[in-house]
Amino acid sequence: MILETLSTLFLVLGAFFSFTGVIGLFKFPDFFTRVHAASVTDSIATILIIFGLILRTDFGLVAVKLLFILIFMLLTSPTASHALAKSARHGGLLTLAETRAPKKEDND
Amino acid sequence: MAEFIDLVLLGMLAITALRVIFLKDLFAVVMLFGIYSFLSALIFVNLDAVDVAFTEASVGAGISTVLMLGTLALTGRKEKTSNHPALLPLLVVGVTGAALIYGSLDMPPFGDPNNPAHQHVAPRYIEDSPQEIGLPNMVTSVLASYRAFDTLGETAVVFAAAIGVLSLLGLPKRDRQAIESGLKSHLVLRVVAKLIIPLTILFALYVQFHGDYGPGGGFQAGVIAAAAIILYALVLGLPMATHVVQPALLKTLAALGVLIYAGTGVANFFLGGNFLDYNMLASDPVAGQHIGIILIELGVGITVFAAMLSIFYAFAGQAERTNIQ
Amino acid sequence: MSFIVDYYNYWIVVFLMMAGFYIVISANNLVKKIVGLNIFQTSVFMMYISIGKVSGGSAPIVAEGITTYSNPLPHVLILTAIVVGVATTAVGLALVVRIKRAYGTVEENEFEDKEDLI
Amino acid sequence: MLEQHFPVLPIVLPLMAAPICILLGRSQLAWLFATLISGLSFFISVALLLTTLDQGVLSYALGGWEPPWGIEMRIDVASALVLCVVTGISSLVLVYAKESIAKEIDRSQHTLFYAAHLLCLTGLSGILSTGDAFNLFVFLEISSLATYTLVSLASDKRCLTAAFRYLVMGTIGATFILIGVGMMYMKTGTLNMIDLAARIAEFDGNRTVNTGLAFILVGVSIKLALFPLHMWLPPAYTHAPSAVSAFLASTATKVAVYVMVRFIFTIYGAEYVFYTMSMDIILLVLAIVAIFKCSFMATVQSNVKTVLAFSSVAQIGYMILGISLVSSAGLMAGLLHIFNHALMKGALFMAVGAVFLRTGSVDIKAFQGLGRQMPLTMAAFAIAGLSIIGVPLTAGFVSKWYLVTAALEQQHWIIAFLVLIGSLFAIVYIGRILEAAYFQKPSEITEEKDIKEAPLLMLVPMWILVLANIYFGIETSVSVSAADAASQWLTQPTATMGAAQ
Repeated sequence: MILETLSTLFLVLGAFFSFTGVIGLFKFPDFFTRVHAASVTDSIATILIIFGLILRTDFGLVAVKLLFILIFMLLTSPTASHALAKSARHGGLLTLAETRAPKKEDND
Repeated sequence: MAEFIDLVLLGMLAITALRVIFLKDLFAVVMLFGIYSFLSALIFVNLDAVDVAFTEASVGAGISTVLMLGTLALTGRKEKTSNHPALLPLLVVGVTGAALIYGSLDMPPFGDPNNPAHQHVAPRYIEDSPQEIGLPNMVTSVLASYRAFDTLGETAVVFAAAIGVLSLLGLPKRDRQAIESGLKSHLVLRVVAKLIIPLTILFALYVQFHGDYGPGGGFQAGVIAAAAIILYALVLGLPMATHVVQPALLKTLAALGVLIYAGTGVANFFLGGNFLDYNMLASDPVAGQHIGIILIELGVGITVFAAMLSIFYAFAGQAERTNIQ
Repeated sequence: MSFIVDYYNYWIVVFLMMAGFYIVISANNLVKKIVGLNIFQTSVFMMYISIGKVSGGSAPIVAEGITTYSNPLPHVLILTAIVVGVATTAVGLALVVRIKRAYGTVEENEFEDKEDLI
Repeated sequence: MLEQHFPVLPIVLPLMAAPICILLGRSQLAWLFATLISGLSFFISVALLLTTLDQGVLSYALGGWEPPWGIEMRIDVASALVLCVVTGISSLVLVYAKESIAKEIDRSQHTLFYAAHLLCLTGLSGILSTGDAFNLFVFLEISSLATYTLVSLASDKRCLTAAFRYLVMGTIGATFILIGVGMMYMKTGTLNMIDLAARIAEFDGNRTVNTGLAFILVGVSIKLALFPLHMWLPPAYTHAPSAVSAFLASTATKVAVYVMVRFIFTIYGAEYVFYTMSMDIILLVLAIVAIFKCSFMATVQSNVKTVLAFSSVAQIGYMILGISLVSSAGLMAGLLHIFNHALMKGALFMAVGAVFLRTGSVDIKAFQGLGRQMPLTMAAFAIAGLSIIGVPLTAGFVSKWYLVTAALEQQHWIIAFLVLIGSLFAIVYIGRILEAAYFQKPSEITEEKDIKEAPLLMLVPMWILVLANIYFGIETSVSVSAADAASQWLTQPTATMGAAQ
């Protein structure tokens, strides 16, 4: 009973964080902030949801598999965000501050 | 509840498909296609087709998308506006769609256990296959034994595709000077990739040999193993990858896989059974079935791995060539 | 009302099929045509999987305490069909790459004017 | 001991030979091996035809699982007859291919060519032998994928767009067939053809079953290039390598016609398709339009391969015409024309390939004066051309004769008349080429070169087909009795078919 309540709490929290991530993805002004929003919330949401799910299993093989998935996600997802941001930077994309800064100089 | 999830996912699919129609940026189109595949994989899970979902996620969303992106790198990412009159396609689609809706009016209700499809043929697979084949995964039983000839055809299709792509694009040469063309500056990526690639191959082996008990099998395993090498090629560069897994070897492997499969079938001729009748492979029919299924799944896995990887090599070799020029 | 509940799945799938079919025959860019073909085929796969669903059933892998299983046969057919689909896609894309190299374009209207394709 | 496995061998032999060709790696070895395997399949097919003429039907349960749970190979006279055509033409084309592809295909791709050819043969034999609707789709896709590859192997860049168009159209057709099979499965719960037939007979005017039929017919029509869905065919046959054109023109579309016959007669039942759904009117009109429109198109082309490609579409019209006459005689004429047309189109495309080998062009100008420079090739072309027109003592005459008789039998005077008018067009388009070859001076394309006769390896298969044209034009008993037995078998009610087992 306690486990179930705890698990529900985790799942709802996880869903909430994913949701904020999505809002960030849409509302943030430039590429880097958007990647930031998506990747940070993604990690915490994954942790919460998988823990929530583990609490619902009978702690056997399924729980171990879920843990494996968690480790895998924690390895790959930030790496993917990192690679995205880095190649965007490499490709010449500027951050918001940088794009504004030279404009001011032009005006001056 | 399942119906509600189904409806939401279908709605998302519809939006994705509509977006694809109107977008002119092909890069976005391909990405949306990847999303479309993942969403349909979710629908497959929701409709109890876990094996299909697994395949769709690894093939539709994985391999197809990678190949499409590889093609876009060579052909440019903008679709030009067409001056085709859009009326005729609309008319054709309208008529076809109307015919389908008309046909759907007499369809058996969705999910009803009394539908003809669930009353004839299929019950035997559900009730008897665990005894006749001895495997808990009915999909594997049907795929590898009852309808093994379809699967042999499927392997032949993959082999034919590999032949087609090789004849069109050719394989990259191996003995070229190994230039470091990978993502050298991406240190994090390289470290993580090196961590993940062995795990992926391990997972592929698990899927290959655990397919009898859970979702998975030769096809999915082959694709996952190929994906591991593709990741290697993406991060460390194609020349490095061709050093590890040589293109010529792949050609041999693809051919061998088909031969293993068909050879298993032919072996039964000489043991007194029909083509692909594994009952003869051991003294006990169920044991024979098991041996047969492991063998043919191995054949499928090898061919799919080799074919998918050589197709990727062919595309990547083209991209590399244009980069150098 | 039960009418809609019985068929909504098939109708949306028909819509998806037609969206894919429309992309195939109206798109000007060859890569987009291939994407359309894939969407068309994936939607047909969904129709098959819908046929196999049994309400209240579970995935066709024998497990304790489960009595109703969904129909495994459509799953097997679609596994095969997915593979056929990716094989066609690979050959089609390889052709696109070669066409780009030979003609310098992958837009249908651009080379149809130059070449008498009949 | 292997005799009991004959129904599956024409599929398994080329399927296993294809990867072995890749492993062999050398062009010469692969050629020899592929030809041997194809020839072996031909002999097995002939044995199957003799057995089926004798015993009716052969059923082979794959994996030992009895139908409808497992997949069944089901060979009757109709499938064995077309199987003989396909494997026989394949063997001859392979013999012919050695010299032909040496010029047209890059040397490094020869083994790939042989492997793709064998896979195509696998697919076609599979379509012909299988008794399972979904299995048919799988084999259709094997043969199609191999065909796209074969078409795109030519050195002319236009083969690429032709192959792409073929791929898109072919995949749409296959997907339509998949939709149709799905609808049938939904209503019946089975995929085995005989089982399907028994269960579909219980539905009368069911909307899902009708739509399934419509989708299958449209899908197959794309594959067999029925007017107006034929637009992929002329470019594909024109730009493919000559050996590939010869093989495809005489087999691929014929197999698609067979698929249509199978679905109409075995699964749905002729009565249902023709009387309840009135499909015969639609097919009849399309067939006649195809004959006239495409025969006319053939008369105005300057590329000889395009002429022959359009002629193929028109000839497919004759086959469909025979089927849509809704009689045993009409169906028999259609099946006979499948057989005879394979003989003549194979010979014609081989002759054109030989001309291309020597002159480097297939434009009608290249044919000017060739009657003297390549007498044997042009004689073969002339005889096969006369066969297309339907001159007596050739195979073409026999099938046209039976077609006209079948039409007259049902008092369709106009149709009989239209068939004869259609032959006039054939006189025009074949006549133009023959006139150029025999009555015109060599053009600038051929003038300076020293044009030699085609090599022996090309002439022999070409002349085997030409002689077969004459043989089956005079000694008609073999082909006619086989086609007759096949049509008798197909038009009988399906219920007795199951019992005959």
